[in-house]
Amino acid sequence: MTDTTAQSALDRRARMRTLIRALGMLPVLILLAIGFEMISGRFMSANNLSIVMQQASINIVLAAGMTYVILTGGIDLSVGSILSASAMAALIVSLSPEWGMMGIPAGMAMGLLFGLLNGCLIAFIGLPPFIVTLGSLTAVRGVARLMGSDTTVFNANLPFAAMGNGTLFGIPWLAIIAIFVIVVSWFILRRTVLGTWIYAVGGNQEAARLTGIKVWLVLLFVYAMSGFLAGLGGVMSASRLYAANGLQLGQAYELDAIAAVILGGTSFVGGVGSIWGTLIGALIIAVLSNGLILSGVSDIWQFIIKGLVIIVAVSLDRLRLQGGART
Amino acid sequence: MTDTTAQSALDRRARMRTLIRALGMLPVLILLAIGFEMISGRFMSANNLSIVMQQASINIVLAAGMTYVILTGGIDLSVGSILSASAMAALIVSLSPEWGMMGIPAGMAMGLLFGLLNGCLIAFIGLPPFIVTLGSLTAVRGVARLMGSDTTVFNANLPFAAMGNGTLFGIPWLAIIAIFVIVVSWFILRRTVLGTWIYAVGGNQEAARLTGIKVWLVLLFVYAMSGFLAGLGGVMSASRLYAANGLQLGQAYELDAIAAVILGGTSFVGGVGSIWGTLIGALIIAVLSNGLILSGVSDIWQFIIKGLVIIVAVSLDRLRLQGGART
Amino acid sequence: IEDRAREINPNVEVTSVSADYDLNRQSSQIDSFIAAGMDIIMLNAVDAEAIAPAVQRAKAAGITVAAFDVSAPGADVTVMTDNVDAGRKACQYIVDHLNGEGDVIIINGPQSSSIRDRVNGCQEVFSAHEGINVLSSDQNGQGSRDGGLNVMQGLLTRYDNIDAVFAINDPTAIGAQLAARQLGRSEFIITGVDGAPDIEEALRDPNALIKASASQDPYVMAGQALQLGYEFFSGNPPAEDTVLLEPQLITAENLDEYQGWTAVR
Amino acid sequence: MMTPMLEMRSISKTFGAVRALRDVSLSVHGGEVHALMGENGAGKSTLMKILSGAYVPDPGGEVLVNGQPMHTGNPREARARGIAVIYQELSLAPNLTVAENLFLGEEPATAGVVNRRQMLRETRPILQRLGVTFGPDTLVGSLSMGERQLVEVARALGANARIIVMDEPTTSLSSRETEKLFDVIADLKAQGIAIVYISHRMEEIYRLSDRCSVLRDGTYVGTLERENLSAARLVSMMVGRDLSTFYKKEHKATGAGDVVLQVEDMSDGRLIKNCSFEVRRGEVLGVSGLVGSGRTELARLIYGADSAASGRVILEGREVTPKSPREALDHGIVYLTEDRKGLGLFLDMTISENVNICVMERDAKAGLTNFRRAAQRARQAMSALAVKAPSPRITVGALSGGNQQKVLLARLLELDPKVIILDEPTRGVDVGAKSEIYRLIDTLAERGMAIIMISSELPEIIGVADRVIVMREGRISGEVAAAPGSPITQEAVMVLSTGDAPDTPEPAAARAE
Ligand SMILES: Nc1ncnc2c1ncn2[C@@H]1O[C@H](COP(=O)(O)OP(=O)(O)OP(=O)(O)O)[C@@H](O)[C@H]1O
Ligand SMILES: Nc1ncnc2c1ncn2[C@@H]1O[C@H](COP(=O)(O)OP(=O)(O)OP(=O)(O)O)[C@@H](O)[C@H]1O
Ligand SMILES: [Mg+2]
Ligand SMILES: [Mg+2]
Repeated sequence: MTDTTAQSALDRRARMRTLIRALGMLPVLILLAIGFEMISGRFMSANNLSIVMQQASINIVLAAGMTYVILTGGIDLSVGSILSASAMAALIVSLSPEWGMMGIPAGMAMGLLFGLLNGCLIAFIGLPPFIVTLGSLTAVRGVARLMGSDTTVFNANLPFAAMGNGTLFGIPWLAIIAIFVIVVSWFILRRTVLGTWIYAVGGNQEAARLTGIKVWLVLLFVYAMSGFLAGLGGVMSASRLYAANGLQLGQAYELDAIAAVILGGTSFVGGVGSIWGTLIGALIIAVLSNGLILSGVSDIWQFIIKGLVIIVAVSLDRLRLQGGART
Repeated sequence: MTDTTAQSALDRRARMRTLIRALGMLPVLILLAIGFEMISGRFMSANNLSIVMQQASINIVLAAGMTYVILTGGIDLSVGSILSASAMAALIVSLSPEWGMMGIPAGMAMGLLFGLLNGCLIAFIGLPPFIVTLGSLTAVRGVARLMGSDTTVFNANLPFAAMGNGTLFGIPWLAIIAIFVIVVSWFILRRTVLGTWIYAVGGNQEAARLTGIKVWLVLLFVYAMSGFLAGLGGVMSASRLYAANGLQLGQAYELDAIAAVILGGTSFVGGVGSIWGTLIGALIIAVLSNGLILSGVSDIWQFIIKGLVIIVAVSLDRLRLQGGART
Repeated sequence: IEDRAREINPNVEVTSVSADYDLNRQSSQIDSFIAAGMDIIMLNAVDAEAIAPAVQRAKAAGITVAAFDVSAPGADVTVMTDNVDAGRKACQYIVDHLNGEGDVIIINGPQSSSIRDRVNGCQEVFSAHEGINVLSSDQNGQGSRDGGLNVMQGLLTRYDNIDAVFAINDPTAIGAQLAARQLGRSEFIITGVDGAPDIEEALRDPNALIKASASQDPYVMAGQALQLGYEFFSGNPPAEDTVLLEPQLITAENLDEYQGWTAVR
Repeated sequence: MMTPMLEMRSISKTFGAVRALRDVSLSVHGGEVHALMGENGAGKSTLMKILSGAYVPDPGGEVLVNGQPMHTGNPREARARGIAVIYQELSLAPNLTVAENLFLGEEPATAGVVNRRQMLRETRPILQRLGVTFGPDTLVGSLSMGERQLVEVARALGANARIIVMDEPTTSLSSRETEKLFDVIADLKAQGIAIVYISHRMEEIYRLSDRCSVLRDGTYVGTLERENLSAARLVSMMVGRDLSTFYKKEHKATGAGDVVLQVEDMSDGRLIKNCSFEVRRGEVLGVSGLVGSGRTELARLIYGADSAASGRVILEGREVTPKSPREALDHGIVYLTEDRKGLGLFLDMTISENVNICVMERDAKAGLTNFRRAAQRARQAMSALAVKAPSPRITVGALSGGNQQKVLLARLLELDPKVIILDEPTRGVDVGAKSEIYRLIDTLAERGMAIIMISSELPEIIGVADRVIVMREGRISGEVAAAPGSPITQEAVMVLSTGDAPDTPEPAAARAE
């Protein structure tokens, strides 16, 4: 009797601990929000919060894909380039009169394709993810430029413009898509067999192989997913901007996505982390960018403050947890 | 008797294997050189080879620093920003009439300072290297811009211009510096106690701690070294360009440096790799950039080909080794 | 460029590279071109001053350097838009529109010399009119739609009333307009610089907030630079080694006369 | 009485909510082998890690070396005070050579430059003393578990310590290496060095220890002098139960079942050469051999974990020859790895997830995890194997070694296999758990499973197996079977594994080809 009570108490405590770890950065997010509200007096307005969500949305989607990859102990540097190529594809297709709406699936298919290519190289030949995705960072960027012959492609009458600029009950569609991606990712990671496999591969790849897990399938899936979500990000970006540019769009987005994942407590060595942490990490980055503009901080100082806040945020987290895990 | 012979034969074979692994990419480098020579007919000219060395030199120096860091299982994303800040410091000091030559130590000191800051955060608070150096990537970039008030600093009469443009017996000074850095790094890594410690920390950080190795010292050293070499890179860049720019200089250099290290066979998990590999990796990157221009390949296709060559290069290496090590 | 080069010499071999705004890279590229034995380098300098040593090296190797868009000290010929004038023109339009009184914003961009010139030109105009109050000029729109949109969203939240916005280039201007649309704000006008194809479309829209753009014409610019460079290479140095193309302010009214970048010539 | 060389007074240690040690004291004299006993998770390793400076104890306790208090929580200081520890969880850098590992942190150097030659020179005699076959230049990553353990021992010897702690040094060692180690220990004793010896093997404790202290659930229970040492007393002190409840296998000479698994002519092109054998239904086949003789390699070939150069695996008359672990699992062949942390468990995942990971796919509906079924399986497995953990949601990394081993076993049993290959199944497992594992093996055999058990512990192999094949240098050098009335003898196995018998060819010649 006492045993079971003690048991469930322990259970609850363990669950609490996971939750705290996942929400590790939530206090930082809240502090930042309060700080910016006090400085600018406008941060907390419904209007601005919706702007923040919207600005965060693309990074959330990319970071969700990156979470899968980093959970397996890998990395995907090519998301920015894939986003750019997908946005180009979406826009080019959208320009055709009848098939305009097909731009959405076209962009996502483009992303999926590149993701699968990455995945094949990593899963079947066993190449190091960093090098493969660094290669595709460069090569896909070239493809994106090629697609638009190095010009900006734009479409003022974008058929799916509502996606980028419309709202549903006052919530921007972009934000809804991002939240949807997070929820689906949570479901995949926590409720499906595949999700457990992803954690297992990240935790100990050789053990996973010896356990009979199809490691190649897991790796293929995570890189395909990352590419697919980068494609979705490309469509979102296209719908928001009515334009895409092979050279500039998506430059260095991979760093923001990785930062969101790591800020969210996911470990680089793989196997540890949660998608909710990623959401919070991405929101912190967006709140910082928006809040600093709102507070009238100059561009240069925005750089310095952003860098410092990121470092301070993880320091706080580390001091709180007192854990020594190396990521 | 037979035992010792068998033993030393085994020893020799093991040493051969290390050597082959270290030189893994040398065939790729040679193939590329031959290929470009055949296409362009000018690649192998002494003049062009000296240009390639010169172009590679800054990346070699950065990649040498990165090798230390990656050998311990860490990463340093901030080298590009540190390079920029150091170049700014070197130029600003060089503008003062009497102290012009002091620009060299000033730039290197600047790099060392930022490297030490990174190192302290990682060694003493135990923060994850990726986040710390991502933070300083951003913050140091801000500092670099601040130093020049966001303008390009320019000094047509740079006192140490010879360093960037002069030669010694026909070999550019920049290349000599780069080779010197590689040789010194080889010495540190292979011949000193500290070098063994670096490998030990990368191989098994916990074991290193238990044997009484000052892990903090090792971590502090590698990040300080990486920062210092980035500072040297900044001085080299300043001496070559007579100018520095806080915003643009050094953007995405970290990716090239990491690519050189990983192409060179150093593993991301730490503990495995050699500085010679890094040298070859950096040369491959430089040869690719130079050779493609020489061959008259258009810019867009340069991107695509570069990306593909990187991937193909590691695939060849992987197929040759048949090793399954994940990096 | 390539088209024009073929006009001059059908057997020309053209290699183009982009420097990604990186001085070191551009410097290396010029070295590679020198090694490749090129005849003419058409240079869109990353930095107007700092590229000088590389230009010197090229010239020492007997290569003709033709700078376009951005000046390059020591180049044999230079063809560029007068960026200060572009800023001046775009902002004069604002001043005229506001009758010399109002709150304005400058959305800055990555600090290259041409952008700095535009901002300087603009500020010159603004400071000449006491009624103009510059609310913000230190935010970086990255020179892209994306950056312009994000920055403008913040600025719109921060300031309840804005009378006019000067964006350092057209993508930034369009981004700013997108932000305004989303937030349902329309109390101000926007001007930009470039005259890119997408701004033509925007200007055509009667509801557009973007009212004017000081155009430059990369096609003409590069073509002319090449022409001059070729002449220089053939031994006919032009009378003046620097040609400043005067930007032309395009608005909805004169849009039809504007040739645009993509027009067939 | 003289001051003890080492004295630990009222040491406590808590990990978060877990109290690993409560007010434990221990004193060890020079020239004494002091055994430390206790169940898995009793806190033995934790106590020793406090001694070595790996953990900082809770305030209140103190450690005295030669009567002088020592600053705790600093490995360097502990080392300087002459303390060397052979850790249970091997703490070697796999990317470095044996010699480099031996001198890690204490490299012979002039002005910071490593003197490699001196390192090699000083390493050789130590390795010779332990009678190992690998050289000082070998990469540790390429050694087998047992060989790595010997490297750890060598490191402690090389440190010239006055106090040496050996935390389960023999778990992967076979009898020959163990004998060598015991000789070394006797030497050390004679030199007046104090030795703390932790082991779950009773015979070792009887042979070596001068005194034996017992821990239970993090508390100190008592110390027995050599003359009072008896299995019954030790066990009752350790678990608070009587020895008679422990399982002892009585040999029922089975061998009547049909052949389930046949391995023919297995070679991997490197070490393993032409290995053939068969296992019958309900039979326990022991695999013995020296460290590095290739038992693990052979098992991995059969399981499809490594690719074989030649050879076939025939299961119930059909050739299956798995090319991947997954195929082996699908055919009902499972393998329990000897390296449970490195190759077995997912340390960051929960007990439940670790137990269910293989069967998850089968239980799932449309790819969704069946949490109810998983929880049920985890609960059943935990009670069937007596896994001591507060909840199935605890991460496996926080369990003691023995309990981790049971979790790993539970995972395999969920698959309901036909053939089960156990590689050192009782590695680092306490007496109680060991007897439970033996009982389990026997029940499995009774249920008709074919069991291959690799073990370095001779008494264990003889006690459990019906038949033993012995490996030497990658070949099967012979077979010993138990007949009614004539059980397998240690000598018979030893002769086959070392090749010392007169009629076998000389080992060097065998290697030369
Ligand atoms: N790093 C840690 N974090 C949390 N709990 C720990 C840690 N290390 C050990 N423990 C707990 O402390 C207790 C004692 O563990 P310890 O490893 O000392 O046992 P042991 O007596 O050495 O067991 P074994 O015979 O299995 O090696 C166990 O309950 C274990 O779960
Ligand atoms: N991962 C590896 N890479 C290279 N060689 C290895 C590896 N693992 C083991 N070996 C070599 O194979 C030989 C046989 O190892 P194996 O693990 O099969 O021995 P074993 O009989 O199981 O011994 P142990 O009792 O030590 O586990 C050893 O000499 C070892 O050096
Ligand atoms: Mg223990
Ligand atoms: Mg083994």
